[in-house]
Amino acid sequence: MRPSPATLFHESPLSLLTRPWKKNRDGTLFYGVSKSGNNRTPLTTKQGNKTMYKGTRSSGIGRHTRYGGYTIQWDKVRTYVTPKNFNTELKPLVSHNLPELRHSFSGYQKGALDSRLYFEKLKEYVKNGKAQGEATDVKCYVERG
Amino acid sequence: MISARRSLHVTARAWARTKYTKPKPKPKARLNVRSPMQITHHDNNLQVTAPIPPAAANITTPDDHPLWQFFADKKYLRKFDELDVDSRPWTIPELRRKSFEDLHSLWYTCLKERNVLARENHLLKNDIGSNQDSYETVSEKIRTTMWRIRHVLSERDWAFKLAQQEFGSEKEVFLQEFEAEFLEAPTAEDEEVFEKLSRLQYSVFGISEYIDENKVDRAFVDGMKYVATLKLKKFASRQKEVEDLLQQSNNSISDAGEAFVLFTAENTLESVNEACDVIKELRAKNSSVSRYEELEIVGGYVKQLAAAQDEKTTSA
Amino acid sequence: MSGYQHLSKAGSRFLKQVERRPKHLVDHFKKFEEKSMPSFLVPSIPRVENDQKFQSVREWVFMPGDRVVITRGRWKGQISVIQQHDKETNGFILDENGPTKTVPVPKQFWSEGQNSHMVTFPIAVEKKDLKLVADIDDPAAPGQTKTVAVRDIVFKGSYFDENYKQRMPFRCVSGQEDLVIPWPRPEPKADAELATPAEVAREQTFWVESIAKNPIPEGALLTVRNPHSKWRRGTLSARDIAKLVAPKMPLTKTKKAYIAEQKELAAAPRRKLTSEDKELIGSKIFQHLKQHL
Amino acid sequence: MVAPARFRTAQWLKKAGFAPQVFLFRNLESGQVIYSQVPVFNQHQIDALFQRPDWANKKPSTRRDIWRCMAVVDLRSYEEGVHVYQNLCRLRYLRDVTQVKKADALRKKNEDGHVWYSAQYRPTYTQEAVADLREALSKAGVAQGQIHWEDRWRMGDVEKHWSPVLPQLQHSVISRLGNSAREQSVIMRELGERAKQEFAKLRERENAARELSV
Repeated sequence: MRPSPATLFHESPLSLLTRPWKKNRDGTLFYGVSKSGNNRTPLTTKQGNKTMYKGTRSSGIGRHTRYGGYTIQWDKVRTYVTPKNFNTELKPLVSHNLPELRHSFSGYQKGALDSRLYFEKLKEYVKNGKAQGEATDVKCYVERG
Repeated sequence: MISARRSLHVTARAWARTKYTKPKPKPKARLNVRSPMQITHHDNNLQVTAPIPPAAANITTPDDHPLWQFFADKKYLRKFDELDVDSRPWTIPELRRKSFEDLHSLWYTCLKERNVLARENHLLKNDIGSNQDSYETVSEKIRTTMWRIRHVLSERDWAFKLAQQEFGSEKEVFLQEFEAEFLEAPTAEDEEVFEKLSRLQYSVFGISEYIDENKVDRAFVDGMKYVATLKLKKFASRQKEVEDLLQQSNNSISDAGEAFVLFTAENTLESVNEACDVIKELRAKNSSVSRYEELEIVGGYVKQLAAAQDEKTTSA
Repeated sequence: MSGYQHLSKAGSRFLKQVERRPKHLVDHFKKFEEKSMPSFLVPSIPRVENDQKFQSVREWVFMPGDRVVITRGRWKGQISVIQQHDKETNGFILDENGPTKTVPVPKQFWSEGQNSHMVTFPIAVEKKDLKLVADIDDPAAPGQTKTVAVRDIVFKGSYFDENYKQRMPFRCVSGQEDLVIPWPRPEPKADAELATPAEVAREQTFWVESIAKNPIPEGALLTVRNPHSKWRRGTLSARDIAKLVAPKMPLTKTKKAYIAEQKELAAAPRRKLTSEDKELIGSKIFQHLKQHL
Repeated sequence: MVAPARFRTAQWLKKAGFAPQVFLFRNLESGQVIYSQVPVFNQHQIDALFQRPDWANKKPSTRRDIWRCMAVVDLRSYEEGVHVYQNLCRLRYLRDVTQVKKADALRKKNEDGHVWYSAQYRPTYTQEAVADLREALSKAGVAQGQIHWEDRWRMGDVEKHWSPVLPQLQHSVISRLGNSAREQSVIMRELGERAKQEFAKLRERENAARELSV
């Protein structure tokens, strides 16, 4: 009997398919790297000793009373204020067909926080009112900040 | 210990009974027997039957149900090719051009979309058990938009605060420049120029065009005086009486009452003239507002004016 | 199968540690990965680490849509068009004229309509094995073009490209730098679902209106910025500084006396060298030299 | 209102001012169901209705926040109400004690062969209660009546399960406007008042009919 050629042994479809020899418990092939994990994870709320407190960042909106009651202090409760005139035209992302706008602050040392720039803009506003800026043009890609 | 009395009571009878003693006759059946209180009884042919499952078909979900906001196009799970992978997050310069209201709306739109994506991602990871990150990538992009919104708002606030600190020294120059331009403008441009003035009074003194939005403070009163003086100066060249008044009052209005009259006068020659007459009357009566009571008195005037305007609009 | 890993960051520190493999073990892991990975998942060219992945156009050099010629291997001389970038391996995936491989795929990974274990995939080609193909004017026959392969490419300057909507460098032929090969035009795509239309995105709705009133409502600021953040340090007033700086120690008696003495010395008038003194010194030196020489 | 600690007769219910109704409460945590003659319940009923507690069918607590009214059955007389209540209790006894195997065979199982559950919740108990209600009503010979369900979902497919057996029975849904969980007692009292009025009307009509015939 002739032995199968050693060079082709690893190339046969069957051996290629069953190449990883580690298997899961149910016999299916295991394609991962390692089967062991680690347990060194952060503590959960249930672990630790009696002094360990790990909240869910969700409580603390009032005080416990005697006899087990709870008074809610409404100024501590989260409130979500929605805009009065909701602009539904704005979507979370911007069209990829629009060049990313850049602001240049040449001449203004502190960039967007520069006070001279602020006065300049204020003057422009007093002069022109609510006039659309340069970058309202879709093709513009650099504008004074 | 059994008490003697009781034991005697029981034992005396026991001893008295022999097997020959006759039992008592049964009592006769009573005629006025009360019918039983409880007459029903459970049936005896009861069967254990199969449970009846609840039917989802009984429920129709309205199209405007609030929970639909957690779904994209009312789909359980969008496919990967239905996801938006091309679009990019908003850039900071683009957001700088948007008003607070717009940014606020955009924030909520982002939040809603991230809720949808988080739901889908959870289903994918937890229910289907996949390790694809497609939903998370889009969500991260939206998150970028969200932090940029916060960045822009914070930056806007800092810019305002820093500028406000430095404005003290700049204010004079700013106002002088404006005054020169304001007085030079020809009569034909009156309307335009007075619009500029109303923008200036908001930008420097914070006086809103709508009288009821204002809070009367030092800046308000100062602004009012400045505007009143400017108005007088503007019309001084056109009418002798106005010029006289301007010269009498030493080129600036310093009394809050007079300033209020001029400030509320319309931007025409006639109404300014009328205001001048009123001021002259006031001066003749020698009634002036003390500097210490300015704020309260002007506050009262503003309230009255707002109430009057309110009445006008409601009656109209 | 149910996972909650995406909801919590528990254990993420250790996962990061696992990803940050020690240098001496990188090769070992790679070998093991190759061994355990089924052949249909093994890329034809090695994967690259995250920090070595190409980011910019200058690194990629060829963009999808470029015609290239393969210069090495079985497909040498084949001209084909780039379909897409393979970001995992920094490679280029070419169209049907490019290299392919046929590998067996286990049934659990089959796609719909597949009825054989053997599947043909296009494989990625490295940048160094490709040369750009361009049509240039033929100097021999004016008015006609000829197709050439460009050996080397250099980038010079930049311009705003309308097609890519960004600044792109000029792609020039090395050695003949006035010859610019234009970037291929990417296929235009309509706006997707989450995209704000360009006009709406660019509409200006904010102006600096006032220096007396804050453009942001006070209630909103708390959600923008945490005033009690531990990273936010207040500014120190002169009083605070005085409190924080240690006071100067009083001087001892000796030191005081020394300082007074020094002052006195400094205040005393300096002796000037008069001509008599010079004479005296000169004569002394003369005497000395006279004795010794 | 305090729940009576023992079985109450039709006369007692009438005298005490209750309507001819039967009440079903379900447990939000476990899905178990309590039957009651009055709009409240207490430990006595729990003891009576859960005679064979085990790990899958624990004896529930009387915590008020985890019990919600599942259905209210309006009947035409107090005797009918008591009869239906007795039937319901008997059916529960059959399921738990005498015909355990038969009842268990009808339940949906998980891969381990236990009653299907998710955390503490076993939906089969509530579904069994719905089936028992149908059985109790049909065997008690209740032709007409009305069931007020907490929602449409719970009653199941009416065409398939209810109409063939009890064609004249009416189904309605308790209004869920506002905070129906908090206002539950008020809602149930209103239902009771309405049922009592209906009952009074019915009696009047019957009396009128009798007089006419006389």
